[in-house]
Amino acid sequence: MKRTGVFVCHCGINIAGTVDVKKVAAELAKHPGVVHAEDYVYMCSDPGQNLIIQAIKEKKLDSVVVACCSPTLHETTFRNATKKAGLNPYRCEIANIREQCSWVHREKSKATQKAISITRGVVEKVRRNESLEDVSVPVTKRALVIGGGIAGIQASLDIADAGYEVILVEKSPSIGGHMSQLSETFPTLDCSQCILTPKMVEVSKHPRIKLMTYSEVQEVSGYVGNFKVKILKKPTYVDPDKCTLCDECTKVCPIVVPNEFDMGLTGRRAIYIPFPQAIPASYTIDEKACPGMFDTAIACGKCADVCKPGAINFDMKPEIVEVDVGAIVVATGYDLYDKSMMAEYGYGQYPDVLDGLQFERLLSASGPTGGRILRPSDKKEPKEVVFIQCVGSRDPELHWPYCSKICCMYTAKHAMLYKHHVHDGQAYVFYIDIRSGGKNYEEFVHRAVEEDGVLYLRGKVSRVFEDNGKLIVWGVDTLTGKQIEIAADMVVLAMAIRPSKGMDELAKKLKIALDKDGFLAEAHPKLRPVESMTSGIFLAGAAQAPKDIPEAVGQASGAAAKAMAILSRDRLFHSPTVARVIRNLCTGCGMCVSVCPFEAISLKEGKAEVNEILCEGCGTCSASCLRNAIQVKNLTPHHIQEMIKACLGG
Amino acid sequence: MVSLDQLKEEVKKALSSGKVKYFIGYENIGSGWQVRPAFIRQPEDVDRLVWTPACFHNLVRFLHDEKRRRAREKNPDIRPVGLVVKGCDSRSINVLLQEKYIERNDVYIIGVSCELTGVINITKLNQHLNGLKPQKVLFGSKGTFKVIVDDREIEIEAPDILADRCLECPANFPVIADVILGEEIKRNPGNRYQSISAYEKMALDERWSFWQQQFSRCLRCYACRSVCPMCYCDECVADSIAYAVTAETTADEKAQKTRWVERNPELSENIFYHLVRAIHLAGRCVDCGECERVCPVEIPLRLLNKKMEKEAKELFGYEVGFDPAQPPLIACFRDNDPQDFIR
Amino acid sequence: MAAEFEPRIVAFLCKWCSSAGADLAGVSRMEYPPNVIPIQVMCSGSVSPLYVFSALSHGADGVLVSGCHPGDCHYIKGNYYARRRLALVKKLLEYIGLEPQRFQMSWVSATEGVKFSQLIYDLVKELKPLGPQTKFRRNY
Amino acid sequence: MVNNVYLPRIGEIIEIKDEVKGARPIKTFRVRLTDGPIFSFRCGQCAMLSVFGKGESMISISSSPLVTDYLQFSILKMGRVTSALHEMEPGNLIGVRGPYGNGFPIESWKGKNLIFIGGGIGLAPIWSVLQTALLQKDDYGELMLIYGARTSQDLVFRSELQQLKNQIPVHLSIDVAEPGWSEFVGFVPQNVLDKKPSPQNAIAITCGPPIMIKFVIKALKDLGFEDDQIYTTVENKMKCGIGKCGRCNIGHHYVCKDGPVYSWAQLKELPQEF
Amino acid sequence: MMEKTILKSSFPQWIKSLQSFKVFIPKRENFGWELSSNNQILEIASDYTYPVVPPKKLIFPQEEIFFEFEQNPDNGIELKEVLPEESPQVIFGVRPCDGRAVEAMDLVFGGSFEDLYYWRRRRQTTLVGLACHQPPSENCFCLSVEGSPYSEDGLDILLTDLGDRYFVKALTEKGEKLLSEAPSLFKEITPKDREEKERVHLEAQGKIKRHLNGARELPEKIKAIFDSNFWDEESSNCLRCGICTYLCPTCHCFDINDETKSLAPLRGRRIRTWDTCQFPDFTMHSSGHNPRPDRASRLRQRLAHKFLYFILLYDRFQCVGCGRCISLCPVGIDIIEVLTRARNHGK
Repeated sequence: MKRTGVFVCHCGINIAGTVDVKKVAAELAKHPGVVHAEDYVYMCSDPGQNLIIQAIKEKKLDSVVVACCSPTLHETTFRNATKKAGLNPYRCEIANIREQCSWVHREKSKATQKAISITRGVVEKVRRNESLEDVSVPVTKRALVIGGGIAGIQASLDIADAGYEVILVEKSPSIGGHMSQLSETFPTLDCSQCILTPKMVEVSKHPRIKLMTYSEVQEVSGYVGNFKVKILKKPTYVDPDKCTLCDECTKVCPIVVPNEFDMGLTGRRAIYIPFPQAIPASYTIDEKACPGMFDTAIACGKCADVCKPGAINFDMKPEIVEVDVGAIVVATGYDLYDKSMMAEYGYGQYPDVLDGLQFERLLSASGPTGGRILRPSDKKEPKEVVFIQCVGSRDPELHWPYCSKICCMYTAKHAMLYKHHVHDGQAYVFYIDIRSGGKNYEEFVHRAVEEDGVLYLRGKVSRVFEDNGKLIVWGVDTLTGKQIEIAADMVVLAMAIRPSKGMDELAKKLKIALDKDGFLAEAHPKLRPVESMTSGIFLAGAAQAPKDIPEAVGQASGAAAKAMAILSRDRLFHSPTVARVIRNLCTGCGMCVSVCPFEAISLKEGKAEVNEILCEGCGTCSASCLRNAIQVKNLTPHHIQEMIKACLGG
Repeated sequence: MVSLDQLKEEVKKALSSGKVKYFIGYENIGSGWQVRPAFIRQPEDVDRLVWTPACFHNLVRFLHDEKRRRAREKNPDIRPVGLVVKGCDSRSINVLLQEKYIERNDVYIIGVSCELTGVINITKLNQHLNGLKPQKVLFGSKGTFKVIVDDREIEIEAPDILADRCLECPANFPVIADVILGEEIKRNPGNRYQSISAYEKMALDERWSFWQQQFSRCLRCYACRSVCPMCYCDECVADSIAYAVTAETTADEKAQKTRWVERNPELSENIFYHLVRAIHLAGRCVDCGECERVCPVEIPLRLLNKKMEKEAKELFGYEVGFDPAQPPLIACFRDNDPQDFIR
Repeated sequence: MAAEFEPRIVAFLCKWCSSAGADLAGVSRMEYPPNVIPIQVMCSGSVSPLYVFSALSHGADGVLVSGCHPGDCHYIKGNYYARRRLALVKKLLEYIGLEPQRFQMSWVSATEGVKFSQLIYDLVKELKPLGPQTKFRRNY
Repeated sequence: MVNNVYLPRIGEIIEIKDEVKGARPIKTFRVRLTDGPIFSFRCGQCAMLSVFGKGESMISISSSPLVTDYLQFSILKMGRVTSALHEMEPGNLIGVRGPYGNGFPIESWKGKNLIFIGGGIGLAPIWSVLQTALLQKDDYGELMLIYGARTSQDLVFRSELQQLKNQIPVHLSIDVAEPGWSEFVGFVPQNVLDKKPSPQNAIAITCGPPIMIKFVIKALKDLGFEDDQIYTTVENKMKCGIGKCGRCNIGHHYVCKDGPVYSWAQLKELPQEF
Repeated sequence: MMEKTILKSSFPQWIKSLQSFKVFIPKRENFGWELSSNNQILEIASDYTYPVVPPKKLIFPQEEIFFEFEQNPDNGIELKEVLPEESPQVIFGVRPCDGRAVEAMDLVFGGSFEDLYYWRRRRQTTLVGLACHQPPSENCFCLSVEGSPYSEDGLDILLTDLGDRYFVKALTEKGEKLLSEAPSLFKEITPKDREEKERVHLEAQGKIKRHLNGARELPEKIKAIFDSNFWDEESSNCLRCGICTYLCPTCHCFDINDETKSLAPLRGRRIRTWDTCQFPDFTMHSSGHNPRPDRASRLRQRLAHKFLYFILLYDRFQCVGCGRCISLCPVGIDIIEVLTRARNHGK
């Protein structure tokens, strides 16, 4: 490239006050290949821009350098001007001689010299710039939402309401998630089912939502706007269209297994409906439980016998459905920390040591006790209940270092509701400190203490053991330093929130990262909290970090909005300054693949290949390549070397 | 003891069964005691093979030639190439696997244990013999070398004439092989970074004057790079004597090729070349010591690579060549990598 | 009497943090010595050791690489790679006998205009007594 | 004082013409020497052109020795130096040293029919002979040009070729058919076989890509040409131009000094290292 | 021609007398012997063998600046020829093989295009040879390539070590000039001196162990097997490094490159550096096509140049039998063995 124009801006006196702009222009005019150099009082003004346009046309410039303010301010301005003159915008570069020169120096001769050096460097850069066009790809206007909890439901509804198709995949037989198990929700104490069920129904009725329950994502390929997803649809052995919900089948089914919905506090049959309001409203045969599913069948077939509509079909096979989507929302939710890790509290050992969700089920009117609080062991009303917070959370040595966030609130709710049920009972809460940041949250905790007399004890419980029908809780009150021993009837543990089981595998399929605690990693903790590091994949709900319902719903709507921003476009455009592989230099060592933060590089037939839509042009790959075989367009090692040379007077 | 007969037997087996395309081992140069890489193509040629303390060459390097040949040929014979490797050499195979330069079944590996010795340094041997000319140099028993001089047999304690790298070897036993000859005997390497400690302790200017002297005599014959099992790039970014150009390469691409190092052998260019080589070998060099051995003007290149090896270990806990599945040193990081040098 | 030696520093600044920090120093009119020539790169992770060597070879008296603080990288982890890679470069350069002051790395965020200007002050102050960098510089 | 053979003279580009555009562009440069008249040379000789700061490249002179105002070079953009040359403009200065090489033995061709067979940029060295023969038309018998390129846009000297058609038979070809192309479609050797130049009292001069030369020679042999009736040029990487740097040799011949012109009779005796 | 003797004890004085010359004398370095102009050394060590880098580097240095170019203010270009300084130099301890090598190189840099840079240095260089009383290396084979441990070709003076003194034979005017710098140190020769010298020469000749038989048959043979796969086999362990050629006293191949110092105004220089036929890019066209694409063709080029092309051009070998390429080859490629096998190939 041989016809560069250099335009030096005075910026009033902002630049010209410290930098001899005439001299900069004059020196640059001598630079080889610079055929035009001039200065002007405000380059960004219309007359200034016109100077550039005119010079490009008259002098047949093939590249332009504007020495002015920071590129963050006017790079676009000048590139547009360049474009107007018929030159590719990437043939225009900015030399920052204001923020990084005139404004920070006083001595005119030195500042001028520095401005010359900077501009020379940029001249050498721009003349090596390629003319580039934005990268563009078409968009499949359909979203995939993974997880049918409240976050997934909300995201699905938002996207579908905006007019796009949604495929909602849920691994269990019904959507609803953990929210459907809850009794009442803090801080308003409204009934969880009551507010959730309408939304579940809306999902099932929505013309643009395709619900796939009892299904799992098996394989994801492609990239933003153009994902290809394989979904495994597990057989339920019951045709939902035929099932009339008569419930005759469960009556004859001889097999009883623990009921997941009731957190094992009750049993269910091998053929079951997860809960009465389940969506889709249909039965499922649990193939792990039903003996009829094994080869050596002692298949009783009783359910099929009693099913009048003939909805039961033992020949149903797993099915793989392939879908194309443009964006993905991951809302896989949470599970509670594995109880076996908590031996010291007797969880799993003593029936009256419960976790928070089990307690929710006891509180729930649809629960095993019909909403009465009774000890699982003897069905007696507990008179002293100890709630322990931070079980497995905030414990970097033994368990997890993070705060599970919702336990303070739900424990307060549990203690409060307990008191509402058992007026003469006493609730104790062991806590480290109370975190009640949230609208009306602090007031809620105060209500528990003040109105319901919940006894908050600051300290940790060291041990829970059974003695004479009582659960002895040993702890320390760290405020008084006293040892505490409580003989309780029931202990409720606020177990740590963990990402739901199997999420690590799903993350691998999606090629999105996990944080150090195993939750999904967001692209930027502050500025891109609902995006994953992979373009086009968004995060919602507790899969990203523990959150309560309003937060999960809020994030879901955020993720939906992000997804819609993609789906609303016919094509996606992307900056063309992306990495390029020089194939004959590439040996396929894969270093670039490992360092790429965006999964934009893959190895194909022993050579690296860049997905230009995913590449953000950061250049980490290029610095890692021992052969300079991968380079960011318009900022290649060659550009840098020539800039160094020119800047240093070479 | 590694049995030469067994080695020959294994090679013969591999060749006559057609399992390997050809086999690279060592043979004597002429009738002397020194050795060179030997390409054995016929089972009946296995008698050329030797295994002596002068087998310092890292034969893994020849896999580059094989790879290039395969790329050139239309219907290449893709059977594995057989190789004799020592502990250090085997680690360079691991690095090539790590960098996907080769696949495991591209190579059939006969590993030999260095047991209590290793390979010799010829300069040390000559000094030790004080002007006498050796006729044969052999492995002795229990960590010694047997040197035949004037039909006399001299026993030399291994550390007296061992190559420096062997004195600092972290694993004198092949870490990857199809067949292993010899026993796995742990030899205590002592201080693995002994050779560089003196230089690390030097004052800055003293160190500079040392390196300045070393680099200023570099001829840029590129023997260091040519012999290196890790220097497999078709075109070296530092200074190319080969351009990876195809018919598709455009004139602009050729014109814009970055020339980091000029062809002149002045100090600045020599330093640039060696700096790039050192940094590019960081986390990849297995300290086979070949670069230093082949240098005709004896620039102590090992000292550079050893320094990088030490820093990789001390700063990042990184060891080279033991695990082909680990990510390359500079393609991974730890959240707590040291950053006390950053302001 | 010869004029006081003025070192020339090549500074590779990442676009999102350090160059923005330098811009902030400008907006806030925080004066610092004009000895530094900024070269904006997308990310500190894109700074190859070759760039550092090349700057020294072409006569830079000092080289600075500056990026986002750990955890703040616009590209999530580029600065972590830079940190590891350039730690090795620094060790190597010092081992060859280059004064440690001549190659430096810093974290400067977009809000740290003060830090940036102070950093340049400090670098220049440290480099002045060393005189011109001739060890790696091309004679021609 | 011995002449310093490595020191170029300064030449000024006085005219540049785009011959071929696109990915493999060709430009024709006319160069005068700033310090005096151009050197005398023989057809087929080359000159070492330099772009200062980029290096040197050996380029065959495409003008006739009978033209003494300038030297003409037609240059395909190929690497570092030729790319830099392509960026130059009239008035720019380059280095020129030469002439180098043996050149065509045109004195011994007097009275003979000359058949010029070129492909792509290979027309350049031929052009010098062709122009000379045209200027001294009485000294030679019939002249004929067979010339081809990949596409019609890749033909060099397009306007000159049109004029040339008025003077001698010109048979053009392109590799694949194009709309509006009325002449031969196919490779140059096929065109040679198609036009069947007679070996009678003839000399064939061929220049182009190695693969083309190979098949042109085969075609000529098929038409009855003897080895010493066929002349071609050889190209190799060169640095010094004077047979010292050691890289352009084919056998003991240094192409820069002893070549680039060979009769097939000579060339087939040499190692095929080009 | 002048024959004298000089006592070794007087040798330092002779050296000191050479004030107007830059004097190179072998110096021991950790990597071997080097021709050093460090004027502390005033004698040739008794255990001196030969310099690792041959004396060619003082006449044909690895880097030669041809000229500097500079853009002047009115955009013209000025070339400043950079010729080697006019300063005479003396090299002591040139082994007869290396002297013969210089003679071979004279042929290359002479001829129709005389190389100014080479000849400037060459004319100012006085080569003081030292006959080998024993072979400097176990791979010496000068006798097989028409040389000898006491060959005078290319030298200005030949010294022969007679124990306490050197037999000094000035072979050229330049040599005689060197003696005339300190005439008093030189003694007339006696018949005994001459006798002893002959004896040393003959003994040395007998100590050379390695031989390349029938070297004059090689040109035909190489031609005959030019296209055979012999070269593939022989080059299979070649690393494609430049040791054999860079350190060969007769190899003269070079590269020419431009280096720029600044762009505005354009300033730079054109330099020559050593190059070698063993590097892949040596012959690579800018299209990527390479007439000598593999190690086999490059090994063949090296040997054919020395034992075929050079003979066709100058009727002499371009190999002087110093054995450096054998001793220094990292993988034991042995030119004697390869050529011997070449000679027997197909037999």
